Amino acid sequence: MELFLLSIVNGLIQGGFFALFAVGLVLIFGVMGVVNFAHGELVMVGAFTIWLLHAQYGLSYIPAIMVAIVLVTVIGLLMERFLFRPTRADPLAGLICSIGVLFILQVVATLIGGDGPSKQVPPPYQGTLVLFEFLRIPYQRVFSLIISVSALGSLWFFLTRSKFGWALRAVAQDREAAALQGINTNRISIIAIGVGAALAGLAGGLVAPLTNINPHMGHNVIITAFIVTIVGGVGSLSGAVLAAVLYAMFHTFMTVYFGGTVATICGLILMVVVLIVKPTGLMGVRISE
Amino acid sequence: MGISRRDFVRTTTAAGALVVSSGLPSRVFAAGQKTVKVGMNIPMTGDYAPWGLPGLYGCQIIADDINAAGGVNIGDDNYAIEIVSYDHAYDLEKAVQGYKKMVSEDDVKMVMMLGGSTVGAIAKWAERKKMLTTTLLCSDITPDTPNLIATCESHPLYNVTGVEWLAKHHPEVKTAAIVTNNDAEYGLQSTATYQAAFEVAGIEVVDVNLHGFDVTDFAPIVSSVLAKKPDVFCMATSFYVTPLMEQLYHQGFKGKIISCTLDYYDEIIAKTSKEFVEGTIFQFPDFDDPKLNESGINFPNPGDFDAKFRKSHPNDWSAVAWEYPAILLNWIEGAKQAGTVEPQAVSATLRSNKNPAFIFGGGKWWGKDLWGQDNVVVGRWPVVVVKDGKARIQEYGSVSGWLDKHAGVLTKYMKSHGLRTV
Amino acid sequence: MAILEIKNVTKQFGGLTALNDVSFQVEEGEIRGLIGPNGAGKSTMFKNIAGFSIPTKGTIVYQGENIEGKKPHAIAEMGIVRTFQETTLFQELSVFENALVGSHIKGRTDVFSAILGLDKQKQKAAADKVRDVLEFMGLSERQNQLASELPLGSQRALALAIALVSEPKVMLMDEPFAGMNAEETNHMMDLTRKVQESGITVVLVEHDMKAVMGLCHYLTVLNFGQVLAHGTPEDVRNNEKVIEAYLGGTK
Amino acid sequence: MNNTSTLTVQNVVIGVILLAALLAVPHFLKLYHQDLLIYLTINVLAVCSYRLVTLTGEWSLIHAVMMGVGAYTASLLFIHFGLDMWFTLPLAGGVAALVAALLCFPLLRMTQFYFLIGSFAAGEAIRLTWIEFVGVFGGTGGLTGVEPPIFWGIDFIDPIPYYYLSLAIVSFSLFILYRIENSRVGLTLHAIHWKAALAESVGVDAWRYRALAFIVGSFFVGVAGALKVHYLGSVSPNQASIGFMVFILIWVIVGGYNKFYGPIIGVVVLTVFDESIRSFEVMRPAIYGIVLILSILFLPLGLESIPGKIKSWFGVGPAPQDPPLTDQ
Repeated sequence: MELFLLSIVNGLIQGGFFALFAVGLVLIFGVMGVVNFAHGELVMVGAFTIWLLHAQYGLSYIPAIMVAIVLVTVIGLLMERFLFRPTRADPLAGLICSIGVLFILQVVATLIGGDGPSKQVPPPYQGTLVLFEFLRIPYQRVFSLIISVSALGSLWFFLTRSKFGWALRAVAQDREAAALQGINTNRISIIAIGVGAALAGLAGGLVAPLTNINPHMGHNVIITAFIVTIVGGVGSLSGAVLAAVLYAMFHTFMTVYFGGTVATICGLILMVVVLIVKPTGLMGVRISE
Repeated sequence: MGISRRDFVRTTTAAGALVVSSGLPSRVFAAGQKTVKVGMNIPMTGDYAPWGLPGLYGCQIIADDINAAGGVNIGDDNYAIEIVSYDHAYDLEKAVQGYKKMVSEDDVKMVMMLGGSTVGAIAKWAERKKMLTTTLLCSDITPDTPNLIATCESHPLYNVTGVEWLAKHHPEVKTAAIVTNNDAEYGLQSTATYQAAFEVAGIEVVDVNLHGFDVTDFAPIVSSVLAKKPDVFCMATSFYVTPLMEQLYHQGFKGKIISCTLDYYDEIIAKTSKEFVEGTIFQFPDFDDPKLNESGINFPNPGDFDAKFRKSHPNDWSAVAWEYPAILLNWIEGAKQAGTVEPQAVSATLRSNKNPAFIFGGGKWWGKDLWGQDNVVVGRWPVVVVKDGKARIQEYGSVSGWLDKHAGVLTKYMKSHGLRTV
Repeated sequence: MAILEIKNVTKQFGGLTALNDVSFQVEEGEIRGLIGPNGAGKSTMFKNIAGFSIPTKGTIVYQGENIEGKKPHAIAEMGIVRTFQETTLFQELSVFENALVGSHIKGRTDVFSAILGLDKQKQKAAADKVRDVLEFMGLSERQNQLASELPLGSQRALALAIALVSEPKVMLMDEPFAGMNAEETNHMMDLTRKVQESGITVVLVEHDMKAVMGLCHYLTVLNFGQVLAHGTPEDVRNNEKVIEAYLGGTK
Repeated sequence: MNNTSTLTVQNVVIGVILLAALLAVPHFLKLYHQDLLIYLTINVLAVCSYRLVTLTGEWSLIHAVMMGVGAYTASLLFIHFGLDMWFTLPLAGGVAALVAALLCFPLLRMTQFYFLIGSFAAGEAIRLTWIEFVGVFGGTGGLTGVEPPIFWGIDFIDPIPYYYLSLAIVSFSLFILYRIENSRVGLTLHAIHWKAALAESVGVDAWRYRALAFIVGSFFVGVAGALKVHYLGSVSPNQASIGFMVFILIWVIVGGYNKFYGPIIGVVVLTVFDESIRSFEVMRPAIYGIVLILSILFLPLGLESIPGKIKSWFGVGPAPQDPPLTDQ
């Protein structure tokens, strides 16, 4: 029972983190039709920024996160303008371009941080929140849960309440129809990748004190993001959030009760099963015939 | 700090270029001096770089020292030592290509490697070219690899000494749980060894938790292991020690911790607390440890080496920083005795020595029972414990002594994980 | 005798009913027009007959056999071939290759015969058939051009040629006259008649009333997914309900 | 498709020169580059077989794993049954084809993005199986000790004989792939790519043809995997990682996937390029990335389209069109 409660908390924290980057991936895919293979590297750049500015040069954590978000957003916008927009007619070209970006970002990180061991960032919030003797949550994780939930909440507010949010969802559903209705699809693409990249930067900033930071860390991130995206439904943001939490819970509980490797294999099988049974994912909409 | 090291990597790897590092003295060769090339076919980029690159830095320090002192006399000749490195990035194809290049084109006399699948891949070539090759993982040795030796690190055998020490000094511990990455080269080998050591020590293993290399969050893993209430938390890994320690700290683990390595333990202390890390048992000493100055240690001036290394590469110390140098020194001794640098002669001389000069002393050749060749040097191995925020050797356990009595138990556990035994 | 019988077909997507209890029969050898305002369900009907979509309720009987639920390629093999709205061609292939794809049913081969060249005989027969049809369609001179390089009229003719090469019994033509000028329309009408005269039953969905009235023997009018009227062009032209539907909807 | 392969004097001369060059090239290289040449030759088969899979317009991410399936099959047959390469090669292809055939049922229900990700997931699941079952597949360390044959007194462990052997096997495989593409089967695959619905409307069973391309492509990449493992001597799960898959994808796309020889140009040019910037070591992936992006932006049809572009600049040929890589 204790383990069960603890696992729920762990799953929630992990789910919030998964959701942050999966939502970005879905947003970019939904609006631009591009599979951004470099999305994991955007998270990595966010984490590296924290390591460099906070752990190495002593900038406070929150400003460092701000810088990480801005930096990653700028990278995202540059990708949109110079890579995805010219190759819009062709999703595969966009994918290959994003692989090119992936290589470049990894090398930049290696040049800055060196090839040596994984980087560590001491947690800015020391100490542990002890709810019960068996339910102990480090403040760092509490912080990251609060921030990711509020970021996702604001995103939801933005998407449902603002004009841009409405336009963005319209473009994600049907780009041509949206363009016919006078929506500036270029501007919407910029917003989509801007928001997606900013969330990735934030995710990197939040995960930095919790994990090993190295130039190749984006690999695991993107695989998880793919699984979450597929399970949630490729075009659906709420699906992505739901899937992120469900998958994090699934993975956490599988890990706790059956071990890590089994959890990963089962995760992949789950994804294939979802693809077979409901190719559009849990919340995905059927793409018109 | 990144830049100088980067330049260094670049120059050393450029098309297997000759490494004449920053130390100018090495250029002042004695008249008529020859050069002997020693190869390092290791990962210098990618995930495995931490188990390659620091070794190259270490060997460079040793080679520079020797060359500055006028080289080494082998037979009738005086030799300068040249390190030839190749970055295989832990890729099989590149490892084989780099190996063949070293042996066929660069004319090296010995090749040092990390071990694992990359050594498996080159093993055939080591035999074909009769090239003396070293590994840090003695499980790489097979009945078909007479030219492959492990003269320094005997991963994973040394882990038994830590468990032995733990059982002796903490008789109250009854149960242990093992966590490791699920790979046949590192994690499973260590797990089998720890299981054997715990069985011998009378400690019950209540959980073996294997995970993949894709874990981003260790919280659930640690929670599930701690739910089994082990007295000892054992990390049969080198890859994820820091995040595991962090989770143990946050989840309030109060028991004993034992690990293969505790690289960068100061970072772990920074992420947890000094009190928490205190008393953690592992197997790899810092080289400023006073106990390394005792007699019987076959490494010249460990403290001096440590200082030099940390001065030139302040953030890169890992266990391999002294292991490859120890192998290099061992080889030089062998070549001196053989009176030649030719691989077969050096190999024969090294192996004919019943009491090889093992870095921590007490060495003897072993391995036939488990892997089919007596090509591993086992001897004393340090048990290191964090005391007052500093890693300190507590005692030298005897790997060979343990193996004499309990090799059968080890074989049993190796088999249970599907690992190769003779 | 009816070659194609549509019996009480209903098709629903989500909450929308695109076809509601539609029944009609197509006689062998006729040119049947399927008309109606936009959104009346004509194309949906086509998709259901050709197997690209499955009716929610009802049956579709072809030569006495229920074909509902069969895959498009299986239905094509039975002799029902459709053409597509707008111009659907293999733009990147030549005119000849386009038509050659049409000969799939007779000319297909397995991979081993393909490698070893055991299917030469068969391929020669297919190529001859293609040449005949291109000749028939007046496309012979253009056979080495890319499909994308053809003028609109010829593209439509090629689409027809692809279908013809497969030797269908029933041809479903989806708006073959859309976007054509008067001259092209006349040419296309001639071609359609030639197709029908060669013994193929034609069912066509079309907005161009001049073409429909001049070409079809019999018309079925759909409105809001239901059959509004049946009859000869003359009957339909004078049907009050039809006039109302068209005036209320598009022209 | 209906090719008129004329045996002109020009073609014969070009063919002879090419053959002579292929036969002569290893004699001018040192061991290191001879090895590279062998891997390059094998990778040519990997990219060309991948192109067959993509002819229907579906891009998979499982091809590298299929190469691994071939390599593991060959290794297991060699290690446990002592089968020589002459037997392991076709069997490796066969097992890869069989695995592909089984995977058709779940995977070919999907298209486009879903197929891409679905194939990736299936591949990862296979790869994790190799890691998980240590006793059979050797875990992360993989399998070692595979050897090339000794035949007619020639030890094929030497690079030059092995190069000739692989050249022969790869050329033969390419010939078969070429025949398939230029037959009616190839025409049907192209037709499915450009307009699947139109092809189906005249009786093409698109599912069967997509399955056929997937299975035959997997067969040949399985052969390539076996060919590689018999020279390299070992196989590990790492070799079939997404990293190598990405390289296959890059080679095909940068080379130009519209023509049969496009991927060959891609793999040859990029391998030579990659080796030529080896001295940049850590910078290498970034240089690669920049070249990749530039070639996508400025040469969307791949390197293969350069001669055509040059011709059109001088007004000799038609301006090349830039169709998208995938259907909309």
